[in-house]
Amino acid sequence: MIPFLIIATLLSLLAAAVMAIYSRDPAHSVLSYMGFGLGSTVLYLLFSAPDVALTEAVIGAGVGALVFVVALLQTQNKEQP
Amino acid sequence: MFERLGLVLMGIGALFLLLSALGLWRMPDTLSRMHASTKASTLGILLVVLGAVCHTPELWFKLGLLGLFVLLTNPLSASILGHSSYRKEGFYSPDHIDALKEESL
Amino acid sequence: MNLKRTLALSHLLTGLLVSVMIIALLGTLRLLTPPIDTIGETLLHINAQSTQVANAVTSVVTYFRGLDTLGEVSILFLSIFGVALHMQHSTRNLFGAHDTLLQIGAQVLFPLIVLFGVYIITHGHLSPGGGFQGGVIIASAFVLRFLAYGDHYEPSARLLTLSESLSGAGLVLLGVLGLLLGDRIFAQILSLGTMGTLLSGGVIELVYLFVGLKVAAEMTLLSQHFIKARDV
Amino acid sequence: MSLLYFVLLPLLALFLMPLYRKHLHIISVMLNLTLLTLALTCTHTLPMVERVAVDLPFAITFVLERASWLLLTLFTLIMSLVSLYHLRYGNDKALFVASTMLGVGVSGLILSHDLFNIYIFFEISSISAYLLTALNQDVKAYGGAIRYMIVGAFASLFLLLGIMLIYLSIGVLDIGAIAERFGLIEPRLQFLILLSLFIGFGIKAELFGLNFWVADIYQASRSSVGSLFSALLSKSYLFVLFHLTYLLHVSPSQLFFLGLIGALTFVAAEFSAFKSHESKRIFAFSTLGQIGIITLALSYADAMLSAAALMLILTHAVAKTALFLALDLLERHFHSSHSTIFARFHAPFLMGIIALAGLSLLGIPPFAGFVAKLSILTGLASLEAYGAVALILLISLIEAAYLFRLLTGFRQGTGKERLYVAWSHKLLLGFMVLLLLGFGLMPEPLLQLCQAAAASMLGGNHVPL
Repeated sequence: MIPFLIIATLLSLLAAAVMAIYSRDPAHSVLSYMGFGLGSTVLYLLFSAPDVALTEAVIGAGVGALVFVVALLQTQNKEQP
Repeated sequence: MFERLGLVLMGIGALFLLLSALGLWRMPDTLSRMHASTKASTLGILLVVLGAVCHTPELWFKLGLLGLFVLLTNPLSASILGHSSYRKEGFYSPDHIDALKEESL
Repeated sequence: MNLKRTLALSHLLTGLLVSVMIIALLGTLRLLTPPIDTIGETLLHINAQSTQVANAVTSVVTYFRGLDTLGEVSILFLSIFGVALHMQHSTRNLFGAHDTLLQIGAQVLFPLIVLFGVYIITHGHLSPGGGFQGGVIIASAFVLRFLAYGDHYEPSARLLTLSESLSGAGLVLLGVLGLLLGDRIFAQILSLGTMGTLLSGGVIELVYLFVGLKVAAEMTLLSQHFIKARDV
Repeated sequence: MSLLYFVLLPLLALFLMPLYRKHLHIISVMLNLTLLTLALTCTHTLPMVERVAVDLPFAITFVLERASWLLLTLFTLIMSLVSLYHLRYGNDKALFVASTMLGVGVSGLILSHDLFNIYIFFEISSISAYLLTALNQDVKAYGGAIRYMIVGAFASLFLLLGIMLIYLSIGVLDIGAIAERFGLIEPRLQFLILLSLFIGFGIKAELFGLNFWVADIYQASRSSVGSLFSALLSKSYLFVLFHLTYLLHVSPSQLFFLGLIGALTFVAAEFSAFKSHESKRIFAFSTLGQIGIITLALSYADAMLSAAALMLILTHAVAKTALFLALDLLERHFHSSHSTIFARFHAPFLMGIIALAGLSLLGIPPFAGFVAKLSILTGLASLEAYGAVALILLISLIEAAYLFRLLTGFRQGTGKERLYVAWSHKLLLGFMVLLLLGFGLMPEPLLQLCQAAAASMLGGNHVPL
């Protein structure tokens, strides 16, 4: 069961990473990035590292995404003054 | 006995979560998608929490806090999402009544 | 050097990196005979003897490798100082929403989130969590207020900087005290207590407390700088 | 006396910053002088070994032996000189934070004997270097800092890859323990580890092929920052690289490869210096050239040559600091560092400083640079590496050509514009040149120190487990 879950999580991580790179709308990229963070949280949990998982959930999916969202808003403001 | 009940409750909760995800996938526009996702997922998560309490009763305090937190945040974020979605694109209404227009947003 | 050349260069470097990593992974999969199992056992043994901390990860992070943690805290300090230096002229808030529901929600949730962060920090030696995670959680409560109140919410930057600096100094002083009173950095100058209770672990808990306070203040400052940045 | 004070004291000074925010420049001077005194008091108790927290295999070990002591003293000396130089320019928070952190980073790099801890200090020094590059807060500075950051990210990725492979295969991070068990690793994996460590440190130590970014960084940053970069940053990475190389007993062919890289660095850098017309670029490339010679000399793993290389590190650091600080005075006055500015002013003192330090850089007799270069050449000759001797002599001609071009630029425009130099700066720069002159006239004590250092560096300075 666990190996299967690990492989499934890895595949979804791959999908999220590819989507983050290739999606046209930057907002979708940020969303995929957040998905990537959540996926890696699950992966760390599966590898029984709850400390790392907690850090990844808070920093990777939370603060990291916030920085991207802010950057996105700033650049959009620039485009339409 | 209680363990069995907890598992059943968790299963029902997971089913609700699946339904909400399905609704998110199938519904046509933002507001109806939110209709599907928020209510069903709130109920689903609460059922899962309840099931967990039945499964391992010694965690009741933490799980209760979790449920409270979900109850506080989920409707709030849904309302914010709805507001911003309305401000961006309005909503479809066949008889052209827009009650939100009178409110100052 | 123009942008195009820089980009081409970075693509080249990325290609190099990826190929080396793939080769490395393929190589390691076949070549490795890991001795890792023995390390975990030794570590748990040492941990049970010397620190009385239920969460062995915590004792590695704060005690065995306390110096690394100190270094990481100063890296964080340095990067946030850099951000603050180059974004310090804040003019207006990016999120100017005046949503009453959000404001009330933020008011209700703020103490709860801070409480949760404090819990994560103080229970770092018992359960997963600790200073870094709890600090970021506390900072997220402040981010919520930034989002809800827009321009009307300004936490005192002076207080934030002061708490950040003083908690960092407290961390270093703890190390120096260990050197002076004990024989090595972060030496156990407090009583250890019994494993599994809230007041166990001696210095380790204090280290996480300082780290948590510092990270919370730093992350709040960072998000404030990002959200209230002038037009770049 | 604990070695950790070299890390803890600056950090404490940094975190207590809000208490004395108006007097940062004074605190900086006091801090650096204290550290210099501490480093000097360690002379009689070498070698020193200190463990952090637990015992091996999880311990972080700090080791101060002859070689790292020499570098530590040099670093604290340079830091003190630079902070004394900035005393006149008043309170600069960003400079204080970044330079103090840089000091923490480089001292940790040379003191620490734990690979992951070295990585932490690597990151600290890198991030403070980015901050130092962006100190001027203009477009050029930001461009340079971002480029530096991208390159630095690659360096740390490769370094982490190497560290990960080592930890996965032998399960220890202490350098001494790694040296004992490194032979057990499969040879192909060994090669991969060495390659990634080489790329990681080579990018930061500004070696050939990995140094395309250096001149831009120096040009984007202030000149006084350039002195920190060329005297502290690249030297510490080079030290760690060769420290690891000697400890891990790399094969002769890999050492030859390193020597080749050094020679290539030397040739390419001196040619680029000859071609450029911006004084900061010229000095940046000349730093690269010196790093090339040092790499070449160290790659022979020979006691005499390594001593000579250490001597070159010392003299080059002092000479470059003097040069860059003099350049900084010019730059503050003219807001440009193109070499044409040399023709526009009349400042016999600065001209003298630049000329004398340049002569030491070139290796002209009464200066310490001469002793260093001569002992490198004799060392190479005693190993019958006549090709390398010829190369160094030949390329030194190019070095001479561009340095003299710079100096004749000086002479042409006498008397146009007077440049006032404060007496404290005169004292400081004069002290550095006198240091070079003194060690050039009486090289024996310094040479002995360098020989002892080289012996301890080559002897593997094994920490007993």
